[in-house]
Amino acid sequence: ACSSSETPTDTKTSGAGAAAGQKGGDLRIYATEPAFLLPTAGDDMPSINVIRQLYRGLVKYNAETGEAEMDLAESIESSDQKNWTVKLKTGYTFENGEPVNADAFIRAWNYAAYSPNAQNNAYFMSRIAGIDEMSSSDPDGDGPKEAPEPKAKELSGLKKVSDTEFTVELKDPFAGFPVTMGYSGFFPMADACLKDTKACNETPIGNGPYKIEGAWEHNVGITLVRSDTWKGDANDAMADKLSYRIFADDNAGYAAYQAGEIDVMEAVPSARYKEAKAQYGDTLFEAPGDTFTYVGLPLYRDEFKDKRVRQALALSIDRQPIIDAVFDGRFTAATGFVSPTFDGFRPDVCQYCKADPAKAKQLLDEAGGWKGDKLVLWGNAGVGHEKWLQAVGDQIKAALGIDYEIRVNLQFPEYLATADAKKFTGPFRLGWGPDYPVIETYLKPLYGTGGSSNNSTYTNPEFDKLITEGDSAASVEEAIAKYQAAEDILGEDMPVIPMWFGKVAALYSTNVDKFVFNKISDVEYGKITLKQK
Amino acid sequence: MTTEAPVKSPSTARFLSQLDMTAPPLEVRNLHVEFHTTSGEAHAVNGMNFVLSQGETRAILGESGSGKSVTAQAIMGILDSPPAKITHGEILYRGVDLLKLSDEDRRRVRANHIAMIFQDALSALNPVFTVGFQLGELFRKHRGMSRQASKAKAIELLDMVKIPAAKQRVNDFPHQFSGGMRQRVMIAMALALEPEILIADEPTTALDVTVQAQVMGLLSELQREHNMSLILITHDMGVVADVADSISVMYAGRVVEDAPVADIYARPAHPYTKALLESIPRVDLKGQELAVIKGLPPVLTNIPPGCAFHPRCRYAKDNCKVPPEPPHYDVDVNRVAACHYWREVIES
Amino acid sequence: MTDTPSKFGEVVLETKDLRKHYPLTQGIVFKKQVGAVRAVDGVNIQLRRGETLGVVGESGCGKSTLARLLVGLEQPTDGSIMLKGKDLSKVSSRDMRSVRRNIQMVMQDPYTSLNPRMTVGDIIGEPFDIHPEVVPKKGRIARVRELIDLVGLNADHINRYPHQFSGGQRQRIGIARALALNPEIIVADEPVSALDVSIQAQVVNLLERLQDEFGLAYIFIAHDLSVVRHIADRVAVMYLGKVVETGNEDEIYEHTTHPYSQALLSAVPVPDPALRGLRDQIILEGDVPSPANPPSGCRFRTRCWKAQEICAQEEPPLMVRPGSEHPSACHFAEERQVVGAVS
Amino acid sequence: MSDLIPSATSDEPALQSSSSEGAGATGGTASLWSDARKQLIRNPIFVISSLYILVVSSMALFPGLWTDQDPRNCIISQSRKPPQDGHPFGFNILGCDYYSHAIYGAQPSLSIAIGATVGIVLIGGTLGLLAGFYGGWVDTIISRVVDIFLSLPFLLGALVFLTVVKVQNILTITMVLVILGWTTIARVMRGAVLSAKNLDYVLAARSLGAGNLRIMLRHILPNAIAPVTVLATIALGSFVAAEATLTFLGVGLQPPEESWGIMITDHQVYFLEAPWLLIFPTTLLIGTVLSFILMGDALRDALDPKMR
Amino acid sequence: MGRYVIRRVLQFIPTVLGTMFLLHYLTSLGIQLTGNPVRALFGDRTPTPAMMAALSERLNLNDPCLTQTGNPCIGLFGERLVNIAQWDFGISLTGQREVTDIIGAALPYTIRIALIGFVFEAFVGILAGVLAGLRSGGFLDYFVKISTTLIIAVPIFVLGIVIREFVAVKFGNQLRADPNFPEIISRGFLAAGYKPDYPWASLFIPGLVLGATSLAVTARLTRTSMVENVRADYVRTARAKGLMPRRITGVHTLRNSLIPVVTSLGVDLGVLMGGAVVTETIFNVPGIGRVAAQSARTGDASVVIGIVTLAALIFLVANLLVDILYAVLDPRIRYE
Ligand SMILES: Nc1ncnc2c1ncn2[C@@H]1O[C@H](COP(=O)(O)OP(=O)(O)OP(=O)(O)O)[C@@H](O)[C@H]1O
Ligand SMILES: Nc1ncnc2c1ncn2[C@@H]1O[C@H](COP(=O)(O)OP(=O)(O)OP(=O)(O)O)[C@@H](O)[C@H]1O
Ligand SMILES: [Mg+2]
Ligand SMILES: [Mg+2]
Repeated sequence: ACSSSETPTDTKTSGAGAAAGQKGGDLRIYATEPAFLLPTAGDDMPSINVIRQLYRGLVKYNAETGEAEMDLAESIESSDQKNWTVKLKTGYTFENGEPVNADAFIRAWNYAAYSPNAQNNAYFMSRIAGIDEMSSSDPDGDGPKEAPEPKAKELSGLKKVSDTEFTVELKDPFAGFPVTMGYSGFFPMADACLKDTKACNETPIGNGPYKIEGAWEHNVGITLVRSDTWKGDANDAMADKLSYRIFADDNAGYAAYQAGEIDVMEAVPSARYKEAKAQYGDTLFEAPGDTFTYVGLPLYRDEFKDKRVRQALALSIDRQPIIDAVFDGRFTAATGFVSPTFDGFRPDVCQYCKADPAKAKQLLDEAGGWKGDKLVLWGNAGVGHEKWLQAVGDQIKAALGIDYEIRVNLQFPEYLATADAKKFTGPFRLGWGPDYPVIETYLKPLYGTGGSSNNSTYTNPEFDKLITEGDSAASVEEAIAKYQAAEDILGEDMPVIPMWFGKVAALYSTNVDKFVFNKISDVEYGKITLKQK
Repeated sequence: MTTEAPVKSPSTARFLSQLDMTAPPLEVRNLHVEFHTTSGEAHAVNGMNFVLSQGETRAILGESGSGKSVTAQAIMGILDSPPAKITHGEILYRGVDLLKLSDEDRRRVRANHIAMIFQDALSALNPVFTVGFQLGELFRKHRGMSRQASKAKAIELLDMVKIPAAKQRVNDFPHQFSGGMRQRVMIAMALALEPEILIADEPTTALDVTVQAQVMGLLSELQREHNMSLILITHDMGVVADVADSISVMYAGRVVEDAPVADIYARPAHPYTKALLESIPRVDLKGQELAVIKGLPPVLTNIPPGCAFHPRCRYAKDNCKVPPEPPHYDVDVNRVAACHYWREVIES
Repeated sequence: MTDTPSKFGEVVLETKDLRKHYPLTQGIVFKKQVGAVRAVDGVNIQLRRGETLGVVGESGCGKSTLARLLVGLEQPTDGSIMLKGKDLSKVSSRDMRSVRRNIQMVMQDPYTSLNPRMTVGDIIGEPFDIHPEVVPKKGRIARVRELIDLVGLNADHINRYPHQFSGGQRQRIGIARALALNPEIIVADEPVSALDVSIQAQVVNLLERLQDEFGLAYIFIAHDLSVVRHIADRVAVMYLGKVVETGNEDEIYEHTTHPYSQALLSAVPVPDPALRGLRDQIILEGDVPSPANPPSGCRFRTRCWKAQEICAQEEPPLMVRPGSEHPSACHFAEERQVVGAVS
Repeated sequence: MSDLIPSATSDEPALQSSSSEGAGATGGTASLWSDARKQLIRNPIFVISSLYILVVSSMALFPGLWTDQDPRNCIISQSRKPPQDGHPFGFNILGCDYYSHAIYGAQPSLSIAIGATVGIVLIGGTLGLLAGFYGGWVDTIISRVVDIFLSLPFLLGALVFLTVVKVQNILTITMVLVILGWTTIARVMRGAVLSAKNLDYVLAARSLGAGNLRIMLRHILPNAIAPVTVLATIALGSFVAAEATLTFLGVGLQPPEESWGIMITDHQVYFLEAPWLLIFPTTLLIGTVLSFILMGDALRDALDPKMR
Repeated sequence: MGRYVIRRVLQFIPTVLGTMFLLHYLTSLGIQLTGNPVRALFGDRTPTPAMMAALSERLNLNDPCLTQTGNPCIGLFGERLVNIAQWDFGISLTGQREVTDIIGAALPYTIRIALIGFVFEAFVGILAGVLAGLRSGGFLDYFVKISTTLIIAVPIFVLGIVIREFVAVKFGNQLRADPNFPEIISRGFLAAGYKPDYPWASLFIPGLVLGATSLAVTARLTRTSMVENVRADYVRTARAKGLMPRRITGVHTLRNSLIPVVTSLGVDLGVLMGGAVVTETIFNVPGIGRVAAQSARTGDASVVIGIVTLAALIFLVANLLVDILYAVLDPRIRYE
């Protein structure tokens, strides 16, 4: 999940075709400062955008269809969806000459999972058996006692078979396992890299189509040049050079684009969208996205316990005018709980996700009317949520006659702490981005009992059961059917009010010959070709 | 002091050729100066007249605000204008009207021909430059001397005004000198280019009597040595009595009495002069009650019509209260008084 | 000072060996005293009822410091001030206020000594705010008007601000303020030196008139020896924090014995051109030494034409010496007529 | 306060010298305020800026006088419509009437500015007065504290304070402005008091037996107030601008509060598409800041005899 | 003079300690009031306690005093001082880099932009001030007065954005369309923000924006100071000495008028270094101001504290130097 304090904006969709253009040129890319360039640590979009060019993993996503394809893996197979065997292609090396073998993956995953290493992507290892022994918690919270050393330093679920083969044992069956392997958190790492992660973070030792030139110039830029050790698809490195220029403010980035200093800007500042569309319509790439914005409902509060109240609230909101007014139409109004770009998406799952004030009023009356005080709408501070929340509040007030107020004074850290502590007193805005291209990524963490981001505290045994069945289904198709059944339950229970999904709006310059967008893994910078002079 | 060959530009030469060395060094005729203020035009000088002859010491005497300094600055050509404006009159230096000269010529007259000493030497010296720099500057800018030569000159000047250890002190800043020494530095600066005329604007008012005696002694000594004409501006009748040859008494921007020094003290011809003399206590006499000039000096934006002194005058009659102001009556040779009733005054 | 019988009343103010040293400190964290400016260094004076004591001396000799000590603006470093027989250092702070009422001050500069934000009435009435016991609240305005009238101003001007008055008028306001508490003593620190000659006489006359009317005693500080001669009954000549000669007006001006006093008097210009070049002028060399580092022995010796070895070693006490009738602090005190003397 | 109040701090030498002048030396001083008043009403700049401020203050105090629309009454379909009949400033993003927004926006902006100014004058004034009056260790301590607060760069300091308190409302922003702004007043006040405390009339009051309190309140304060007034006026303007800048940095007022700062920040990105959304609040804001600064300038000129 | 310098340096120590304590206390209080900032790193995914603990330890956020609201955390402050004395300002929350590295990388940019702003401010400001001061009440005086007031009145971010969009982008694009136009101007000086290819030229406009406010202040201060000095007695003396008007202005008046200006410029250099928050954000200059603003928003306490400490230090040092400079320029102080 990419945690975003911003209004979820854009991300992925399939891009243009893959007909090979000409190689060469310097592709100048708008970027924001990555947190890390270590695959095990970088979990934010800016980091991943760079890591994907420096490193490659077992699986990649097809640039056109988004489908998972083997990359460094020869095959990933399982009979029970619990024990997986990974076979590797040979001949791949890291930049320093080390081979990309089973050890390269095992050592990276162990490093990520070991809690004292405090790697952000530890979370992704949590399906692998033995993860619980890799972490230990402080017995007295923040108290004086230090947390003891975890029991194990290696995941018991990872077994090397040979240099080109290893096995993975999961805690619970999960049919989507191979598909998730395209995520950058699962990329391999060189031994030299782990020996000095600090240095490796600054000058990564990758195994991908590009390598770093010089070192990471923090807050200024990162320059990648084509790697000569890359044995994979030669078309993965079309431009000679990828120059990421780091911006702190997207308006500044947009100005640089306008001044012709940038070739690709993957996210147009939302307020400049209309202007950009008018001015650069020809080089504006648009596609549906997968970031999800919702208004969570605090089910731990009495006034939200009745599902008719929740349905009524959802029915009072008319999304499209808000999207048009506040976001220049840059979102797709949500009609369900999973992204339209995903396999298994169905339109109109949520029958309460369209405006019907009359029905809303009726449902509320049936539920015995509104029992709370003023409706408090929560949002985190400083990023403009108040605007659309105000519109939402106005619509609820108009439909149901419930007066509202807006609380948008908490900065994101504290806002999240409030969420963790279940202290929201009314509907709260939150966003969600998928971790892997399986619709489960939108369901279990958000609505599963005890889910990592189940801020509404929704719990429904039937929903949980369907998810578990889906996880251990024999095929992805079967799994999707189960997940869809679970989504239907949400459509009735309405633990949250889905608002909208992002839309990708990426700008590229007239220097760009072919722009390539991958609906799963975002802009394929390596595959973009430049007009040759 | 030896003078190096002055750098003479053609225009300087032209200016020098205009001078009439037989004319008196300085003559001021019917000078009028106004200040533009928020409350109207202040008539600071209203028809100032006097003649300064060769080697003479002329005292200009008057109360605070009577226009003494303004007159001096007008002669030097250093009035701030705006707000000041010379509306009338002539200032003749050796027969040449300074007011008609070009700025450049006017500038050359300063320090070279006419120099000036100010009352408050501490603020009149630039606090951030050494005394040597400020003295030497004159030689460098007017005589084109080198830094070193001008410094030697500066030391010579400090010696001349009897500043001990001149060699060392030439590198000191003004604030490191005592009041008397500062005033002597000012004198040195004024005399540096050997001007013909020196204007001293209350040179000793800020000093103690013992120091005043030193400075006045030095000043008259140097005046004699250099055969300068001196305009001594003061309000101290004692100092004047000691050094002046003739006196112009000013009241409200106008000379009310102009006479040789002995005559004025013995037989004042203007009621203002007379009252002034009666109102000062004397150290050599244990006097009775002091005479008082009633009332206040006039406000310069609103000078009484007729004789400006009439509201305070015990001789005033009706004709004093209406324009025109009393003319300068010839009381004696070299002696004038601007009072209709000067005879009564002189006799009482 | 000798207790010669006097036409004046009893002694109202007396100082005994009064000293004020301003410490000179050095050091960065811990300041240590490295010396002192001996602004007033052992001054003994006496003032009788109805008498005027003139204090003269060059700039920096400690006249103002003495004045400030007398009115309690500064605490003496040493020595004592006896006000009507009471030692001020021993008076309890509660009594101090009422004792202090007896001695008031007139400042030098009439332009800065009046608060520009207060009306004349407020300024003259302020003493009553501070000492409410003097005049009952009801009577105050009347009393203020009375005072204004007394110093020769128009009582209708009570609500005007100081800037609406001329220098001389302002000085009268200052005098009225000093008179408000009915003091017996007024310390006037150069009350006329900021005034024009024509105005100066008005104020001097006023002070004399008030003295006659109320039997006030004045300490009259000035550097203009002519004014002092005019107004003072007795004169103290100060040099570098010390009184070098004291006596009545005639003794000091006509029979001065201390070389410094002689030089000082001779330097005063006399407004009479007839005397030009005839007066016996003594021109002193050099400047006044720093009070932080006064010369040993006699402080005047560095500028004195009579100085001998003894002057450097022994400080001459202020006492009556043979051949003269008034005290003088010179080993070689000798009468010499300088004022009006025609040599 | 790097970007914002340097006008105040750096002009200080001039101010201080004016204060010593104002408090003493010249005879003209006395008439300081009355002369100043005379000069001010004849100064067109002063008159115009006061009128402007009067207008803006009336918006803040009585918004009802200027508009009868509720700024919170929005029709989302009107989003970003240009100025038109009945809606002279057009509509904002949410389709709210922008004119009434601008009117109601005056209040938070001015409340913060006035509150902060009162705060700095009270705190800075008091501490400056104490430091200047008592001298010695009181002065040492206060001066060091002033140094400490002065060394915090204004915007960075505000960022730190506001991210610490987390709550960004009129009160906290005012407080932060006070915390970072009081030092300038304290310094000027201290300077003014130092030059006032040894003036003759203060000594005169002392010799009459006046106590410290009386001397401070009746004699020193009224004469030290002129430079403080000038500085406070200028600071007032700077604070109006500071509120907007803090909002731009994301630590300013939070909606649904409506301040000019919020209006400018929210709409700066639309300035090509819907320029009026930026122009109206910016003009109002700049006008206010300008008026206060010009007013302070005029006051300074009027109160400082040397500037005439 | 030497004594004076030593005294100023000694006075400097408590101020620095006080400033650092103030910052320390503020950030501690921030954590005490709003909880462990590590939590925010995980966004909408709740981290496991083990992860939280591991990160908190690494970031030195596990001191128990940070959970007691109001506790000044003296112990932690002591540790911090010891660390700072060893040039260790801790590590950042996001990215976990050494704060000293972050500052070290960012500082050169800030120094550059501050220098540009400073030179601009000093030259143009003084020139405008002198011209206005010489003819006080004249047209130029009014012009300088109005334009400087306007600059001060416009919030710097509005100014910055307008200049970026209209000068750098709109106007720049026109120039860039012309291939014959020198690139250093069209792509360097008129870049839309900091551009690594033109490390100095592209900082020119940001520098001007940064220096604008100070420029206005400098111009006004110079003017005031000039107006005061053109009527000074010693200027009158210089005139009486028959000096050329140019020398009277250039040497006698200016030298004295510049004393307060030079000292205020010195302080400005410190202010500029710490005041680049807005300008750096708008023009994407990777200097300490931009980093600080970003870090403050993410609650990255050690970075903010490091930068603000640095800015405060620079400011204090600038002040110290200014005081000494003042003594050098004004002999009346030097010989006290
Ligand atoms: N710059 C000025 N602006 C307005 N009025 C001025 C200015 N300079 C001088 N005056 C006025 O001109 C009048 C004469 O001043 P001047 O300095 O000549 O007096 P003075 O006789 O030298 O007095 P003093 O004995 O006090 O030096 C005074 O009333 C003064 O107020
Ligand atoms: N507060 C002070 N601290 C240190 N030294 C002081 C202080 N006040 C006065 N002095 C010094 O004490 C000496 C005497 O000063 P005082 O003001 O009494 O002289 P004065 O005789 O009144 O001189 P003037 O005629 O100039 O008024 C001077 O050297 C002065 O510098
Ligand atoms: Mg004069
Ligand atoms: Mg004195």
